[in-house]
Amino acid sequence: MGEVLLKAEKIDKHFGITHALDHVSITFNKGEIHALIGENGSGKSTLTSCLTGIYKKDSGTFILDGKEVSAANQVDGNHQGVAIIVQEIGTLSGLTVAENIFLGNEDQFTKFGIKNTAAMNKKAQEYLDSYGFNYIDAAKTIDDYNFEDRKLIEIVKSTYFNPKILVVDETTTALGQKGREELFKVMHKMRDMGSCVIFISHDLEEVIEQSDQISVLRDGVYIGTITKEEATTDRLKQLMVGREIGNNYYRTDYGEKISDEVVISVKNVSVKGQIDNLSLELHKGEILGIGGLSECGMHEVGKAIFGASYFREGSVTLGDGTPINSIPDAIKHSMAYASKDRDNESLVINDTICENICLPSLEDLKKGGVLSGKTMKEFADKFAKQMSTKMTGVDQFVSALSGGNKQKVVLARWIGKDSDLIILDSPTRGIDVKVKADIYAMMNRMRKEGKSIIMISEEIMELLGMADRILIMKDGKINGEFLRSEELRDTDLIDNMI
Amino acid sequence: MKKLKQNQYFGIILLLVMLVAFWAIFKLLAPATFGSPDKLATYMKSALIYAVGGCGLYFICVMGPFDMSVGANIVLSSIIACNASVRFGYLGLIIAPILCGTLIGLINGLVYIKLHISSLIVTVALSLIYEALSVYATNGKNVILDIGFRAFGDYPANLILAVFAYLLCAFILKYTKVGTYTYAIGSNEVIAKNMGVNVPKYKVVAFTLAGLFFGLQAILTISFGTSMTSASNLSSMSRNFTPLMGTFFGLAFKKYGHPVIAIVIGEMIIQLMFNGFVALGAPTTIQNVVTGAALLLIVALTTKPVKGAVVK
Amino acid sequence: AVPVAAEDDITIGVSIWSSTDVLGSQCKKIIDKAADALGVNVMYVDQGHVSEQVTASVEQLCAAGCDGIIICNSADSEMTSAIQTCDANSVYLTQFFRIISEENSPEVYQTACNSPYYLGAVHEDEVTNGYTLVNLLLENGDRNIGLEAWTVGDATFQQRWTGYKKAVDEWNEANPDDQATLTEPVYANTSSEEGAAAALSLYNSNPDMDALIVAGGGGDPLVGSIGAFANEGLTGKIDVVSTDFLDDLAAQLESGGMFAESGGHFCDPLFAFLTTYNAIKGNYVKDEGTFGYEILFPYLYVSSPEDYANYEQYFVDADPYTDEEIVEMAGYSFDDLNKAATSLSIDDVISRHSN
Amino acid sequence: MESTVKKESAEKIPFLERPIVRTILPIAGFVIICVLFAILTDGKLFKPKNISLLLSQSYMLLISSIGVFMVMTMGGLDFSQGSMLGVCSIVVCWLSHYNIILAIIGGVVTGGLIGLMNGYFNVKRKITSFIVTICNMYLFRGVCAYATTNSPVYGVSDISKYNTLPFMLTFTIVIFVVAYLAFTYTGLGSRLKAIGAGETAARFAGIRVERTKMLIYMTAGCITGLAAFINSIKVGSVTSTAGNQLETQIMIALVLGGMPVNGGAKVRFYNIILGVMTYKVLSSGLVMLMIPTQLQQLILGIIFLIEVALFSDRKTGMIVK
Ligand SMILES: Nc1ncnc2c1ncn2[C@@H]1O[C@H](COP(=O)(O)OP(=O)(O)OP(=O)(O)O)[C@@H](O)[C@H]1O
Ligand SMILES: Nc1ncnc2c1ncn2[C@@H]1O[C@H](COP(=O)(O)OP(=O)(O)OP(=O)(O)O)[C@@H](O)[C@H]1O
Ligand SMILES: [Mg+2]
Ligand SMILES: [Mg+2]
Repeated sequence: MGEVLLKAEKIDKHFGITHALDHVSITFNKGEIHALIGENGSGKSTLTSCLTGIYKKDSGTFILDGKEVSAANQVDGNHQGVAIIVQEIGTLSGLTVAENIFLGNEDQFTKFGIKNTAAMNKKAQEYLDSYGFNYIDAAKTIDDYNFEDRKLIEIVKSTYFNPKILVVDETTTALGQKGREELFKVMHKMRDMGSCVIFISHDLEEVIEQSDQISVLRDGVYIGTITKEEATTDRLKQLMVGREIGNNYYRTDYGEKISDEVVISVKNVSVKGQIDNLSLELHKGEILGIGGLSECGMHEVGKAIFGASYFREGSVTLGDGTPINSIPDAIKHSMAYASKDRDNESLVINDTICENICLPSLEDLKKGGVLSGKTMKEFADKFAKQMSTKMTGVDQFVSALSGGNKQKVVLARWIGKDSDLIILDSPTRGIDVKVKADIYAMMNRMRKEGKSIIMISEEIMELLGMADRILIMKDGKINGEFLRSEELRDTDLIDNMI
Repeated sequence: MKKLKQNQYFGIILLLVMLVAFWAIFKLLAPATFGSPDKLATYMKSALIYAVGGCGLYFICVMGPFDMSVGANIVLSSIIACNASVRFGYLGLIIAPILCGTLIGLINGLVYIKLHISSLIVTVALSLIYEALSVYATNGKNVILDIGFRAFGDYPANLILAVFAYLLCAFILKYTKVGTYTYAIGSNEVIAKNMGVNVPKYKVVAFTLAGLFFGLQAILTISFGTSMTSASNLSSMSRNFTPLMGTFFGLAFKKYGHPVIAIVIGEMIIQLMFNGFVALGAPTTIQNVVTGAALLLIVALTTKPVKGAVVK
Repeated sequence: AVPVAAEDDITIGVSIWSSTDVLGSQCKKIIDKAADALGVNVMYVDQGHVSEQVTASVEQLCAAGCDGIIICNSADSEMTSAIQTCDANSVYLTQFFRIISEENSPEVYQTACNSPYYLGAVHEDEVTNGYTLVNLLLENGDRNIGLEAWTVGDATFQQRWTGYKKAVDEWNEANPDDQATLTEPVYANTSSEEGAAAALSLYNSNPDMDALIVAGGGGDPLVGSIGAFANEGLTGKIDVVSTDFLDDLAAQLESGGMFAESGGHFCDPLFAFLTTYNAIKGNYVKDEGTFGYEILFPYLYVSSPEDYANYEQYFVDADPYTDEEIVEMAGYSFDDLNKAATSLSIDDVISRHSN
Repeated sequence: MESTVKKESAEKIPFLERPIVRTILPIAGFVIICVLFAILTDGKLFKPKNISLLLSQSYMLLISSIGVFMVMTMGGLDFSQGSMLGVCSIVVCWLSHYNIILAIIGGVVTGGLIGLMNGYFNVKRKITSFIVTICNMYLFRGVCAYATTNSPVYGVSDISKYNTLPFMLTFTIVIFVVAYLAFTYTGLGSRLKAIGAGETAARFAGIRVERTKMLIYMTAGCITGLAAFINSIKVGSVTSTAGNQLETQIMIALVLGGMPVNGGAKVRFYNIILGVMTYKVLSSGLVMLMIPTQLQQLILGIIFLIEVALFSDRKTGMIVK
């Protein structure tokens, strides 16, 4: 065990009623990757946000190398040696790559208030090259680069000054294979330089693989720390949830015969730059899994089928041949879609739970052509409760809900609409095991009721566990189809992804 | 063509083409009475005044907020300038409006930030107040700038001052932190904040800077017009639009870089049209129609509609 | 709490385009003077010549409990609604600077006649005003006349324009071989820099322009135009005439920046005020079905520094009427009042005040 | 730092942020203003005859606010209202010589077309409504001026016979009832709010966002057409200045009524009536105090600031543009 680098002492934090952190004390050592895990809402982000100056802690101290750190904001944090890579996009379009990298640190290039752009670009380029990202041009505006590259630029931005502490908060979920590789390289480099990487992820395999030590939070309370060697996924789950839960929340049945009644058939669908002439069929009562690397176009497939993609070519039809060319079409024919991008596409987060649940069903809720607020409330309440959503009431704003509960609202909406063709894109992304279990159970129930589900997911285990049939995509094309079986191994799928 | 589009001067070329096109049209229609060099020079007299305001407004609009008090600011600053020139001569004429304009900008910014209300509302409410003050500042006479202090109303002084303003604007945008942060906030306030940009502070800075430019415009305005009357019932609002038009050009051509040039040429185009119509002996009332339409089309042509983009 | 008109004493409302611009504040000054002298309350509403605000202003003033209202409306038709409101609230109404045109809007005129509360109008003969100014130019040898107006479609401007055209046409009739021209109007709103721009572009488009009419606009466009010409070194080359007295008119006439000007009509509302006052008092009773009291208010013309020196002494520095005179006039019969108004001239004031 | 502190206090739901308080505040504002001026004017302001006078000043603003209200609910802005009213009034007056019904229809259609133009550039060409509507304000002010160059456009002589309390009142009330029912009991309100709060998400919930937006811009225009009819029968003619500053008045009124400027979930229909009446009481109250107009304006500005400072909702859309 290396020597102590950072001591978090009795960190306490409230958000109004929520006690996000309850006197958490953890020590982090030099030269280690220290994972921080816990259910959603357990306080991981809050802790690290307090450290890096995104939030302000109520009480407690962070001791870094013997002296206290208290960051006013991220840049201030950087100057004190702590950096964070957040989950969301952290770069600003309209600015050049260099301006992004040095945002908030211009002063080093500023003389008498004049900014030396040339020097700044040169410096930025040096850093980019040193990370091996020399194909990125520091002088160009960041808009010229895709999501993946912008993430890499962020990594550079938050590590070029060799912080003593680097926080990586749920970043991997946002990254594709390539991105992850690069990220892990950087993390290891930091470790070898004697810094400490605080690594937050919901992917337990990944966690065990990458980290030396693993600390667990539960409901804002520090549970304990175990070493990589002691760690198994089950052990971690138990620590996180506080009780034994086996692997059995996936469906257990195998070899059930899928009806050959086709309910959706997709023919030669293309979406420029995303899907390339793809055809597939969904059968009644089937769970069709679609997997692949996150840029393989699978997320667009969901949109394309739901009639949401702009400039879609090819045809999407129901069993009876009715074409689906727009979202209203789709909804009218009882299709449902839960997007990967929950906060922007699935939910109007600045609106109430009630409105969010009722929106697609407004017409159905009319009594004699009249829509009354009362009916809406009752309707929303019924299904929110049915999904056991944690809320103060249906008038609560969705923005105040936790990720998992947000997802529950999304599902409540479509169950309320009583859809039988359901497209779920990354249904359990950033959601804890309990909620996960609920969602899987629900999917299974629906399947039994003869509803058909398309599940698009980056989590291989989930695909193996839930799908009757799995399509693996690569470069916008289908690259392998697998039927449900116990013999099926994740490696089989991965081979077809890369 | 693709290649040309890449070129960072594409925007400017486009603008110049339009400028020449408009000039050519009117020149054809009214060869005798329109568009000889000396005439162009007089057209540009008012263009360069409004462009200064346009530069100021650009700082605000590029960040997202708006300023509806431009007119009130210019009226009040011009009056102050005129009164000051009586006592302190040219010194007063220059310093007073700059101070007044900047102060008003600062007040706008502070109220907007502190009250956390839409800048649109704040600046309308404050315009009411500034206008009232302008009445007190004139007590019902129209202040007239003394014949001795009108240098900034004519070449070369007006050109020098205006060009100074343009350069200042371009410089701040390109070579200072303020410029970067202005764009950063415009791009995404939340991220900018997390990156340690003091968003409220730089919003106030932008409003204050804008105020400074309106102060400069006031100097040119009073020098060119040589008199100013107090405004009331938001009549000063009508003064918002000509600078705003320039700003729209700036925003529309932002992606090509060089917004300042866009603003200046934009204002020139507008003045060109005004004088064109006079030269044609056409009723100048349609000038508004054409200006509005032309502006709308130009903005439409320069913005590429992205399917599904959220546009408020 | 606040000095709200008690029920017994008289309150007169003033609906004016602006009580704060140059002409507006002169009007306000003389009205306030009269109000003080007669112990009457006045309240002002600025309506900016925006039709719907003109009608609303009358409603506001009625609501505020005025016994009478004097109004400078922008279009005749507004008066229908204004008169209806006043009838409904039994409030007297008198126009100033304006009169309902019998031929253009006969129905409105009829409404006015039928109303017991519409008292009449004090107005200027704008056609003659325009006619006179242009003739001054023509006699001075100017042949290419530029026309600069303020906002489009303003009633007063329309009439002055008629006058300008009348003069030019008559001249061209009389002198076939020495034609005069008048340009299309260029609108400069009410700001000096727009005035300057308009003047310059008129000059650019008509290089041999030798005279400019600035039809009005509250002074600023005129000042702007003169300033612009001064910058271009055109002072004296182009004869500028207008109908808004400038504060520095003396200097301008001296330097040739201004050629001639008509004005001094800011006393017009005073007579509308006195008419209304008397009607409220019950002294003036309008005959059934007639239009009511009409005063044709004279313009003063100034074309030399000496003229202006007097004007300044007797109209600007001092007021053309003393409190005593106002009180006295308030006692006049309408015919006397009318005589007093129509006879107002610089000499008239001199004769009354120079001693 | 400061901003995070602000965020935290926001979490503690201070008194002013409670939903119930939020709904009460604008009403309270209105009541306070009324009481204040009732006292200052010794109750004059609320004599029966004055109420009717107050109303008659408000009809046009009331009606034209409905359209803008809907546009703002969707997160848009509409500055073309004033010029739009001008142009519509011209059409109404012109057609009134043929047939009054035709005149109304004409006004509505004209407004609708202008609205469509706003919609096209905002929705199809993706230009922010602020820019579009300001350009159109400019453009149609020009049209208005051009049409009135030589003389005002007069309505038919007896047009003002409709200018009576019963007619005006019923006309306005009918429009309001229709608008209210449409907004509240057809799901229109929910849709518009959703669009205002999150366009993309609204789209994924099956709302035809583009079509709805277009429709609303057009409807706003049509409603302004109706306001133009009210204006015409009151004024009887149109001059180049008709409708000047109307857009600003509407905005001030709506905001006084507690309307969040960027629209969204917290919009309430009563914002319209509350706002317009507050604004009108305020402006006519100030006239009665017999203070100089510039002082009136000064006070109006200050009261306006105070009202919005106290009553405007800071929690919706933490980012304030
Ligand atoms: N912005 C906020 N406002 C109010 N409460 C918050 C906020 N962010 C977090 N919380 C509270 O703090 C607790 C911890 O939140 P935090 O984001 O740290 O959870 P987490 O462990 O990061 O969850 P996840 O794994 O989904 O990121 C949450 O349960 C929530 O109750
Ligand atoms: N902006 C906010 N305002 C008020 N409360 C919030 C806010 N954000 C989060 N919360 C509180 O935090 C809780 C969970 O927050 P957070 O999103 O950090 O955890 P989570 O990852 O969503 O948990 P899970 O995904 O398991 O639901 C919510 O139940 C809510 O009460
Ligand atoms: Mg987190
Ligand atoms: Mg979360």
